Amino acid sequence: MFYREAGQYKTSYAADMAIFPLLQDRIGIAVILAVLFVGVPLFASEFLISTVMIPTLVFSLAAIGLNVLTGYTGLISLGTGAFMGVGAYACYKLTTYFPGVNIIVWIVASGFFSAAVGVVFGLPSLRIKGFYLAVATLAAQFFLQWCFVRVPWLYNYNASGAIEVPLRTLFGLPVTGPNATPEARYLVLLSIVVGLTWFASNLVHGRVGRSWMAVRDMDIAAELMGIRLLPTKLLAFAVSSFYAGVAGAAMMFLWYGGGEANDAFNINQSFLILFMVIIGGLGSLIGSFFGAAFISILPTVLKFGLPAMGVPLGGATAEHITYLVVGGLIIFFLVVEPHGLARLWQIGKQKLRIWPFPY
Amino acid sequence: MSATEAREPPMRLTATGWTLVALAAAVALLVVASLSGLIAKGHPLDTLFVDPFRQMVDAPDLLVQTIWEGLVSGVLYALIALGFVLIFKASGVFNFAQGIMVVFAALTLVGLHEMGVPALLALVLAVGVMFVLAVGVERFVLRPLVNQPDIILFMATFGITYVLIGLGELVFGGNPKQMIDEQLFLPKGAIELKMLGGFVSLQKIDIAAAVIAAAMIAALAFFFQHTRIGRALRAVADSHKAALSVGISLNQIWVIVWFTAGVVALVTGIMWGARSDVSFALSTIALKALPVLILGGFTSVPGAIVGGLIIGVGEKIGEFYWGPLVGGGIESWLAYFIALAFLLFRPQGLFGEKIIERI
Amino acid sequence: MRAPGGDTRLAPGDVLLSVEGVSLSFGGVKAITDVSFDIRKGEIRAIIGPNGAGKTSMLNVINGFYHPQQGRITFKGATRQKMRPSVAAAQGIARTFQNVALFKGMSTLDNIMAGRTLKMRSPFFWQLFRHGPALTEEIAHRKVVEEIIDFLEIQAIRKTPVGKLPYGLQKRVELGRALAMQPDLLLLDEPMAGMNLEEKEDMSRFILDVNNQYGTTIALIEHDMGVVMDLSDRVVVLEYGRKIADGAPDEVKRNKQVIDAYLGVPH
Amino acid sequence: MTAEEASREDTFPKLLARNARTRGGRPAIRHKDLGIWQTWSWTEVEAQCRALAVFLRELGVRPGDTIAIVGHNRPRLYWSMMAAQMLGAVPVPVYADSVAEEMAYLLAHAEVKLAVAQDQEQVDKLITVAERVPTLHRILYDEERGLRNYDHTNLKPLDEAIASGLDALRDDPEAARALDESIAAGKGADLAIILYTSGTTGRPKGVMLTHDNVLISARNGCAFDKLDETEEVIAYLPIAWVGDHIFSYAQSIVAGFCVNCPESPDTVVEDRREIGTTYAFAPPRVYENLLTLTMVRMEDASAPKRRMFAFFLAVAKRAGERILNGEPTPLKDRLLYALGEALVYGPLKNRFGLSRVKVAYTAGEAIGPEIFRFYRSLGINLKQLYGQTEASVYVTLQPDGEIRADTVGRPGLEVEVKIADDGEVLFRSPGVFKAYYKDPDATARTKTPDGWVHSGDAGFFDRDGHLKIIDRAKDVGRMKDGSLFPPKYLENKLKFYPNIKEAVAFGDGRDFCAAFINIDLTAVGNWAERNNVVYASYQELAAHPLVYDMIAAHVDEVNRSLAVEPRMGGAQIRRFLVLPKELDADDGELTRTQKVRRGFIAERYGALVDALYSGAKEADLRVEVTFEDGRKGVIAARVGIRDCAAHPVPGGGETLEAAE
Repeated sequence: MFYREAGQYKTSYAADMAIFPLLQDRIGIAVILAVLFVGVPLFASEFLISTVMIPTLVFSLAAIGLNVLTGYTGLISLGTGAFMGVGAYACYKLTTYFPGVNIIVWIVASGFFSAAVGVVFGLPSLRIKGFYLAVATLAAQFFLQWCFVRVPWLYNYNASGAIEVPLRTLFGLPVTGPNATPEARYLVLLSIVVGLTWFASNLVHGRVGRSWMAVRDMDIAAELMGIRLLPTKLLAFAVSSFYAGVAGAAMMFLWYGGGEANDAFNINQSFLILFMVIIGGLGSLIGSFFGAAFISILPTVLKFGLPAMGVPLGGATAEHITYLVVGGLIIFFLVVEPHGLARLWQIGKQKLRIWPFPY
Repeated sequence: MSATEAREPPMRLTATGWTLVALAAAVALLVVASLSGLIAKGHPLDTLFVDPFRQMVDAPDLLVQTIWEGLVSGVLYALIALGFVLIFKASGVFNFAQGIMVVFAALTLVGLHEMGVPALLALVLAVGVMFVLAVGVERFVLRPLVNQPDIILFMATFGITYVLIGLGELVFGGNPKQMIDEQLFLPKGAIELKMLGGFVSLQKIDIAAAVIAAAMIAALAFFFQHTRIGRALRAVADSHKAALSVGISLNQIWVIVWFTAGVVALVTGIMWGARSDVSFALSTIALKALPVLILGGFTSVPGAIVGGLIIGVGEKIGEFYWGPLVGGGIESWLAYFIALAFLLFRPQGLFGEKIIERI
Repeated sequence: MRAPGGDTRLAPGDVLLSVEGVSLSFGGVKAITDVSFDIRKGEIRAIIGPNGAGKTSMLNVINGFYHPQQGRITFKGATRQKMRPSVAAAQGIARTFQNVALFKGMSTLDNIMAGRTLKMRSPFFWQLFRHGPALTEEIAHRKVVEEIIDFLEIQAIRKTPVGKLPYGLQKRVELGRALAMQPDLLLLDEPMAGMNLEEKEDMSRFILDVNNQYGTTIALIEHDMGVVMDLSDRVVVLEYGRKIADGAPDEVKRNKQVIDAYLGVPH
Repeated sequence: MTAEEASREDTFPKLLARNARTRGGRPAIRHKDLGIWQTWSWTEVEAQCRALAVFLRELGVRPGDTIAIVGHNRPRLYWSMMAAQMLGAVPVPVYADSVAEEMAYLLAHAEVKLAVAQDQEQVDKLITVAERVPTLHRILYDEERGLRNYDHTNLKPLDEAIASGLDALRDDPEAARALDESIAAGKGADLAIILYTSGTTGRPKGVMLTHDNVLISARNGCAFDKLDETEEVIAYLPIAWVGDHIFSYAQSIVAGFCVNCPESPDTVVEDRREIGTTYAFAPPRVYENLLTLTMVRMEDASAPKRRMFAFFLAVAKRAGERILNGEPTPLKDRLLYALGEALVYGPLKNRFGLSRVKVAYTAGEAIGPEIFRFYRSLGINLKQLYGQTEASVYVTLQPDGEIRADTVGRPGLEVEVKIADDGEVLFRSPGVFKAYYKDPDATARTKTPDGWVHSGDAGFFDRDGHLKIIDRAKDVGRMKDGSLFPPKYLENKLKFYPNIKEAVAFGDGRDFCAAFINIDLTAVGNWAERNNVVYASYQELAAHPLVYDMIAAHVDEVNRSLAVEPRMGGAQIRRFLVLPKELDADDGELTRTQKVRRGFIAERYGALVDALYSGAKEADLRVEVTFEDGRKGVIAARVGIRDCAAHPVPGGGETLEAAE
């Protein structure tokens, strides 16, 4: 309906291969970014920022990571949580040893550590496929989780066994630690997410992305075309874990502000991220955001929804009902749209483009 | 499963062969070295590779005890894996919920009894509940999701998990419960065997567990070999059309399979509940069934049993003799590494059948 | 699109690939038994035979997907017992499949672009920014791909997901993907299976055009004898994994054994 | 346009040079090729054309030589025309889809020395007809695909030709000088092009147009609609047709706007949308199909959307044209229309690729009033013009603000029009052609010594001096009772209904009028779906009684409208039948421009015509048909015939007299 494609012709391949070839889309993105960078910090309540926006962003990052692996390369991983943990601890250690270096540098850098770990646990993907591989990634999950508990060096021998996020500043403004404002943490996080998302979309639209999808759709054909399977898969593991790692670090330093890491990075986290990816839509970056948003908004909704349904808040029953509802929703979503929210979005967009025609 | 597998038998054999040779050589070397006193006691290599074996030799009764413990937990792993294999064979669904079904079944049984239902009736009712569950799953999950990609169905079982947890705790409360063993005429106490210059104590319940498990497996075997439905189930594992030709609708088959898996879960739950107590904490231990699956192959019943025993014994020994060296708790991941080690040599699992890749 | 620069040493007519005494079996089951033949540069070579004669297995052996227990394969003068498919591809062997093996989730354009992967070198770093070398490379290869799209007359479906395409077009896209590799040897596994008359004629035209436009050597498996006789310069006939005849189409057609084994058998 | 300007740039080569000078950087032509719009600026185009000209000159092309140009709209083909004109040679465009026979005759008649072909298909045709065209000794081609292994002694790719031309220009100043001279030598009075008209009867005639003819008409056309260098047109109509030559070649060079060549004939709609043309031209057929498609699609839309669509179309019908014509309109309607623009009209125009249209023309045949109004009510400035090859297109056109569905407007700039006593339209203008190539008799028959041309169409001026065409003069017959019988007029009235694709009317010298109907498969097929009418083939559908009922209703409406029109009351259709096959150019039933060849059809389907007048209820038909792949087949069918009631005629005819 809003699309006016008439007159939008491409005279160069660069223009034709642009990620947003349509003017209207470019405008849309610009608006969204403006809202996120300016609108939200100015007008959104602290509650909204810290209970919805920040979690959404962190999860989006992790979801993008897993999507690279599962959605684009077709390798199921149940170890995302652990890889996030690696990032968190790496960042913790780095900033303890080099307090001088800006925390943002370390948050991003910690991705490389989880990337390395990811590659190691990706090696079995040479020989095994499908759910066998999925279960194999559980090895990573449990082993790393074990390390997080049993290797005190990781948490600087804190009595609590938890990561204690130190105060770190950017331009004199505290961005991590107890007295960092949600706005500050949000903006830092947002910048990281936007940057990394841009990288991700560049990757998946180029040679790398094509070889990933080739391996996903028909690995034999891909191999017979000279796409070497192991390097391609390992690269996917590396990139995926990198995003997970950064997400983990961001989670600890910009969201939780420390805490009992072992819970944050346990198996359920892995499943939750996988669920985001699937609800959002396999093989779609925008889907990762939808999935993340859905999951991070759900608890808040239930928190206010359940009392409305007459269930006492906080009580054990509330928790049980939450479980019930979430489980039900998962199944419901899968039944309604197995291709995820991204597909719905896509359909809607297409409808707008061909409006008023139905097809 | 994997292309590489199919098309280069020579290479695989050599690879395996060499690795084994290398291992053997290494062990021999170490033994020789330590005996010849080259590696002093307390030397890291010694503590890691020689000392544990020395302990085994020194205290064989402990070894036997450990192995027995391992075998017993192995049996329980095997039972969970068994239920899983049944479902995977017949409906190709990676049923993540199997572990939860165990707890849910046990919880139902105990819960009903708490509500004053006589034990045996509770048992019958619990069976009934598992049937209802099977029907529900078929109607609300499998039927709408037929022909969806595996990962979607997998996520759906993840949803089922949540529902079961929520439901179970909502109805019967979240606090741990005692299994009603004597009401079910399960033996108590232990038998002390004097052997190898020491004592080995066998819990009667464990023996019972072993016996019942054996009986149930036998029953299942009979069911599959000699009943029409059983044959249909076997057929469906090969091809859905074949099953239809037997004259049973796919939907019925799914119900039956999930019901069977439910019953297996109930038995497992009873056994397990009798050893520890009944709560959803068990469900994480239930994840142990997964490495058993990679080991045994998703589609092989004997694989599940043998795999279960190997994992059980393997991790007990590992935990007992090597665990202390690294701070213990390695049970949580050792199983996966054992499985992975096997996997690298047999990507399709111990008993999984070899597939020749065609294009 | 220029003819593949791959291998300049060979002149048309020289032996490009030779298969010597190749045998292949899967755990006892013999798929190919002691088969030898050669493919000359620039020719169209047909491999025919009844179902299960081991034709596809033969192609799989040639591009390194199966590894024969005995026999040697010499390609562009280099002899090897077995090699990984990706290496074979790198050496200039491209291939299409009996039942289309396209990348279902991708558009026609991306499928063919994927065929260029081997030739793309720009560093990962630039891929991140999709600028500098990465972009120039992407554009350069896009040009080549567009030439192919133009050549195969599939402009209209350039950006359609291949999953949505009718079978005939999918086959065409797959050919395009193979062409994108600019191979020295192009293996076509039943390129016209399941096509109607018109589609078959188109496909034949494309195959011939590929052969004389780019001078690509082609080895193809085909059931439609008419097509085989029109297209191919030489034909090798397999039956139960053994070679029973080899030569020009018309002499093969007259070969008694062949008539019994193949033409006799209705398909 | 001032006199001395005209004298300075009185040929297209000179104009091209001017464009290269004054707007060298602006895009001159685009071609969707290899997935993107390859663009050439005026400077580049000039360079290319000059190079090609030099090459042609070396080939021995001399002033007065004729050069055939065969293919679809491709930049290099247009450049070949220009290159030829630079040398004073005469380009002769040929329909890309013309079969070898037509081509052989045409090339031989035009005595072409050299042919420029688009691709292998055309080259093959040329080679097959070569020995029947003794003068033809050279072929240049644009697309190399499949031609690599041809014998290249007399064959050469255009890009090589241009390349060698460029070398020549670089190395040899002599070549450049010679070229400049021959360009400078060109005069407005020189022959610019020969366009063969696909006459509805007899052999095609070569219409000779001078630079003055084409150039002045083109310039007047631009002036009339204030076209400038910012326009975008899409060149998709046959290059051999005068319309395309004026709109896509002459006017582009005169006004300096950009011409866009589609990727392939079947991507035109897509490509038009991408470009968003500002100056569009299409025969009524195109607009009809577009509208039919729209309605068919909307049938499948959700109910609320359909209602919304219908509502706003109603608003547009009420207010659209008034707003477009700048007439006073109630505020409520203006607001509703604005809303509609956002919800329906805008998106529709976008889908049509007409969002940016400044002026769009339709001509060649009458367009259905409903269709015409539909587009105008959307805010598309669609206008009609009446033109002929012999006039370099422009005879009459509709000035902004004076748009009527049923007239073709006022005489264009510098054009005089008068009506002969027998109702035939005569015109005189600077665009009037020089003569028919090698056909003095035909020329004499058509063109009077003092420059008046017999259009061959019958028509009359209405009260406000707008010309109204009823039919071909020679086709306007008389029935037994002496009343007028304008077949085309009837056929168009019938064709206004989306369900009717073609119609052929009979009645000359008969007691009453009767008609063949051709149903439109898209529209009727969809109608059938909705009314669950099952059918296996076009033939079956055409014979279906319900279809007959539907058509009968249409015919009855036509009769009602005829009854009240001046001198048309007698021409009401009393019987009709629905043909079991689509009329097709491959069977010679339509011309290449898709006009029905009535005479041919009358004899081909003689049996049916007789049945129409014998009063029979049905008739048998056996007729040979040509399938798309060229194979022949036979269609046999029993065709039903329907009778229709006539409506009473109020004594009338004043309008016509009043106008004369």
